[in-house]
Amino acid sequence: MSEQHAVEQQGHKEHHIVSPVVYVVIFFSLLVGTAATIGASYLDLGVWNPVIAIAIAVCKATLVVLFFMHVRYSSRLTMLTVGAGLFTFMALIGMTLSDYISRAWGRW
Amino acid sequence: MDHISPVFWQFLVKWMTDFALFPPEASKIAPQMDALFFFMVLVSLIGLTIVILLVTSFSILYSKKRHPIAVQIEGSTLLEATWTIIPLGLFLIMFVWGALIYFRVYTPPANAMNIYVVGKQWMWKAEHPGGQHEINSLHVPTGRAVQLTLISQDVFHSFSIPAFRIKREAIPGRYTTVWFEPTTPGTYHLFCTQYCGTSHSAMIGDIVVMTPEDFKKWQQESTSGMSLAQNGERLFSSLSCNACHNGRPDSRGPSLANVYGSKLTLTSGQSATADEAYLRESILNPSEHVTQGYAPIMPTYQGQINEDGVIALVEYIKNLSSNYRVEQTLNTTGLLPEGEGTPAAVKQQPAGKTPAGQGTVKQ
Amino acid sequence: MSSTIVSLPDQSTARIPKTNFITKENGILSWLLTGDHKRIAILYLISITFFFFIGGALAGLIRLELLTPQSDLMATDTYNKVFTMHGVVMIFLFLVPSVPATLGNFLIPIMIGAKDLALPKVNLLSWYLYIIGGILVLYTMISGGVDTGWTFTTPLSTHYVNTNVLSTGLAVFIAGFSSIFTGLNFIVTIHKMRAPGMTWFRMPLFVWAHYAASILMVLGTPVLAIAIVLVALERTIGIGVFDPTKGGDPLLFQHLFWFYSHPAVYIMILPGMGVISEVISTFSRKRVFGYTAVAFSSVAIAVFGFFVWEHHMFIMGVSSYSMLVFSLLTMLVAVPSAIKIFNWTFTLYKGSITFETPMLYAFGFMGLFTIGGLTGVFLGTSGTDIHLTETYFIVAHFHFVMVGGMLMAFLSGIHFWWPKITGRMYPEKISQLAALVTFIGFNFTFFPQFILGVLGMPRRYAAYPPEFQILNVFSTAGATILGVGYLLPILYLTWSLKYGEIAGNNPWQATGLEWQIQSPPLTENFIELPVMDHDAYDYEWLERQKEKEVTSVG
Amino acid sequence: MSDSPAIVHGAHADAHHEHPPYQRHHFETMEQQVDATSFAMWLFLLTEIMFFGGLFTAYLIYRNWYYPAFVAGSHQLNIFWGSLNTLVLISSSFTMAMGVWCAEMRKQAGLVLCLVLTFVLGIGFLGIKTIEYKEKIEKHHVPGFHYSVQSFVNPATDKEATEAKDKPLPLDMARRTEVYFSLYFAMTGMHALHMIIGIGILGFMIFRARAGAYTTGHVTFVENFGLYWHFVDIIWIFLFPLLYLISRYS
Repeated sequence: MSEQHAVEQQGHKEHHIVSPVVYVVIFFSLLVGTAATIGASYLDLGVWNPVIAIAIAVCKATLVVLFFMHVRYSSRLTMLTVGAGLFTFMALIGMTLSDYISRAWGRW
Repeated sequence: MDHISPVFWQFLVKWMTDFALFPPEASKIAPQMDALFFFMVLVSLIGLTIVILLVTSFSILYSKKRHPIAVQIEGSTLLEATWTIIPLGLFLIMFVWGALIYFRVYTPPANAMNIYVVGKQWMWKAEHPGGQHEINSLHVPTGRAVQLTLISQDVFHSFSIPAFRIKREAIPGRYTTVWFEPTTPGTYHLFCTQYCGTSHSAMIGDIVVMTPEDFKKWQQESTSGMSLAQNGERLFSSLSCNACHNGRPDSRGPSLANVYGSKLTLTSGQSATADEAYLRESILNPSEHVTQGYAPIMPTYQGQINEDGVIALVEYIKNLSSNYRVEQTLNTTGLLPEGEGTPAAVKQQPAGKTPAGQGTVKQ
Repeated sequence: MSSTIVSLPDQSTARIPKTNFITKENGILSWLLTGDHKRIAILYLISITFFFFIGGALAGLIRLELLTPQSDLMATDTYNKVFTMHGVVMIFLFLVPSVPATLGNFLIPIMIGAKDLALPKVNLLSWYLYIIGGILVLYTMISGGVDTGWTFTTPLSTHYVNTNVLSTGLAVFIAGFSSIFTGLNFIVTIHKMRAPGMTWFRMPLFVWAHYAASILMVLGTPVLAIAIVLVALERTIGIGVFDPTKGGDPLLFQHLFWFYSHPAVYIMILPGMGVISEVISTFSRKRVFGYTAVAFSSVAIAVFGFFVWEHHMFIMGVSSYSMLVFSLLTMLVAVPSAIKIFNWTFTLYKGSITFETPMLYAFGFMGLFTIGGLTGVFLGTSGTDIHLTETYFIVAHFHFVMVGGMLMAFLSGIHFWWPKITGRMYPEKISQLAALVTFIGFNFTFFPQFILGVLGMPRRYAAYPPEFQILNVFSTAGATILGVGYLLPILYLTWSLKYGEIAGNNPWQATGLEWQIQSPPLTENFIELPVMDHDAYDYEWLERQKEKEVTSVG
Repeated sequence: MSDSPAIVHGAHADAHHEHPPYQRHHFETMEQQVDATSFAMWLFLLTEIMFFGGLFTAYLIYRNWYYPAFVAGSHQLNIFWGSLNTLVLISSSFTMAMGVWCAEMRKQAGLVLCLVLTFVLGIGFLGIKTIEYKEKIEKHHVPGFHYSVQSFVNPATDKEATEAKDKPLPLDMARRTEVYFSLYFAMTGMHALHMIIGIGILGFMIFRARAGAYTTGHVTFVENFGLYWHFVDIIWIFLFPLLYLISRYS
């Protein structure tokens, strides 16, 4: 019935080769990120300390995922896969914490 | 055949007399829970009947003999929406109804009579405030809300009374509570329903529900002579708690009189209600439960008192309304420890001195 | 008009095709080193059948012990070991791989028009992992068993038993990776290996169901793996993640464990649902009613399945607020199952129904799974869960879902695709009898357990109060019938390997791609890469196809 | 979904046209094979995320429960070694990425060099980890029977604790440092296990790369291994601040 589905076809996808310059830039960004994490941990920022540490780590991880792991140049499916992983990861952490956080609310 | 039939007959007679299809309803919550249960049974039966009726009638009407050529049908959004929304609605009713009962079962009323239950491999130990100890049985009066404060000394256990329709796990390291109000005198099953090792199936007992008069009589007959709080008082002085928690103006620990149920402000700035769980935690993990204005000098008593001992202490502190007797014991025993209030004072005492070897961990 | 759709070739002339995946190569090594998904499916079929009968024997022992109120047949710790091994074997070595690793392995590539799974070597690896897991379980059994229950509850499993927790844990860990690799392989295959024209909504629902189950395998199983690793570390070197005396929270283990083990229930049942979709459509000669709804309900079950695990812990002292969230989500996950049941029912409507063995098993599935699913709602409802959990009600509930649901579906699928796998028909009459015996025996065995549960009889009890005996005797009597029901198929199916009628390509006149090729199939499945130009379950296409053949031959 | 397999038009299996030698028989095109294997690798990484997910969940809960113990435990870790290890691992990730590039550009010598560098850096990481573990063993900070809370109840006796100006922890909280070290060893141990597996595969790859296996246009294996190696790197990027850098300012 749906012929357009059958015909649907991607053009011959060019295998993207990332230039070494990008790798070098990312490498140095990661080093800067590491220095920033260490530096930030020596400042007393109260509740923001872990937040900043995690934020920097997330940025670094994103750089690695996007460039070293080529997700930026990959298909939607790969991005979807990464997304699904993060979603389930957050489900595990979030739903488990829902118990731990709200235990304190009541005496039950 | 001759020697089989008497055996068979025996079984038959026993089964006829011992046979039950539904457990007795012996608590106030039981009829409420059963109402929901029967509602769900009804819904399930209707649902099942619909499915079975449809399947059988379709099978008959549209069998190949009667209906040789199938008619292709794509589907029907209306029908599908119907059997999405109706079950969803019914399930949501069950969810709300069930949650109401859940909260009722696990929220004890304020005036409930509290009994502590310690689960250990493989027995239940109940401690009444009056000092009555029971193993694998529990005596309760009718017409009175009874709260159980449960804890396990080793693995997960589960305190289940089918006739009351209640069940609660006893967890190592944390108090859990459940409550019930028995309505019918009699003896009912107590089961441990969480698998807990070799003799799991032997961790059973009797729940004896008595009229209030009988219960009073039982209480008098089976008291050990010393109430749980008195037991706790002994421990309180033998562990030198009174050295700091004595209510004197210069004391190093806060006064514990009337502390139960009060709202405390901790050094961390958080506030906490001093309930049983809080009292237990502040004995075992004191550094996180320091009241504002006091130094975190209290040593931990983890490893020095077992759960029975903690229970006695908690019960004692719960009932402490003035520091008069604390100071009295302080003056008479003269057990004013020097230094950091180390448990050395405890160790010097022979274990046998504490009443019935209770409370402290055997050295 | 005959009352069967079976159309077999003329038995006097028909032959099993000379070249097929079974005859292609000979020798034991050609099997043990094969990359052919069909051969691996056969290897799985043999091994899970072996473990099914071990688990079944253990179940028999359990039922025998429970014949009398006292623990007289065996000591309580023996009983504990027996039910633990029964759980471990049945769940990790039978139910989880049952339909996916056998029928799924065999059929998914063919159904989507591929020559093999995307990663044949990984597929073989996952069978070897399964076997290593199985051997470790057997080793555990021989060297003294384990008595933690299949749930490995801490701190019981970490500090309070001195049986073979480590070897069992390792077995579950390894078998878990076998299941991860199977799921991973399916997802890749379904995404990347579909034949031209095989769009997502032209795939058979069997494939959809496996896709959903595979997501759960890939994302859920590793959490079980890490939970087991932590238990092992706690047992061996004494780390303190779950140990309350060191400040750990034993409930955390429950969270991690059930994060996998609740979705695991869907891993087990979803492929079974896929089988039922195929069977019901074929034997009522009709497209599945509301194809998209059934497809999406599989995916919905997979997604929601991740958000309901805490309903196993309602009475364990979790927070009441989070109980509300999980209980509500549990109600939501029940809905897609209800949708499926009604959609299958209405597939029958205006169909042209015949009652061969696979269809009988499918009917059994629908009835028993409806009961199993509805009683699940009793347990997801927080109020009634208090009374019913940890009793025989739970036991009956999940046996209705797993045995009444999954095993019925498995047997239905095995009968349905037996002609495809072996090229020969199973004997129809005796298999119909077996289906009936299974159904009756099943209800006798497990229905009394609902009543026992309501009465309050706790699960995992070697001894019980005498007033529960009559129902237990019923249950054990039923188990004997059930045992016969399971023994019959293995006998007549083995018999049929040699003496069964030649099935031909498409004995059921079914529409799936697997029925358009020879049986047993070639190693490459297709001589020519198929092009899918019609929807799944398009019986009119099949008619046209047959006419074409007739005219071209004529 | 727009990822229906990109199969050549006509869809007739003209199985007889030229296939590269590394194309497996059941794939229609080389592109399908590359796509499928790389997708499979991503799915495998998904399971790895969930595997570590359990540990991160535990970490989050206990860090909130026993924050002072986590601070004190974290101060026991050597920030120099930790930072150096981060550097080493990021560098190895970089060399790995360069290795993939070399393979794609068919530079055999470059590929071998990059793989060897990655290999050496990986070994270096494990070496430093060994130094750290050894110190923990000597100080009885490995959870279990020999665990000692000395450094925490009496920080004056401990070099790291003195340097970090730790205040003595009350005994009950000091005992909770065992939970911290349990997680430390579980998390870094699982990470190190992944490193060891990775290094093993690297060794095999160097061997094969010298024979020119990956520089003929078929780079899937190198690429997929790269994904794995970067993933292990990412785990460390999170472990480092979570374990080493808790409240360093005090």
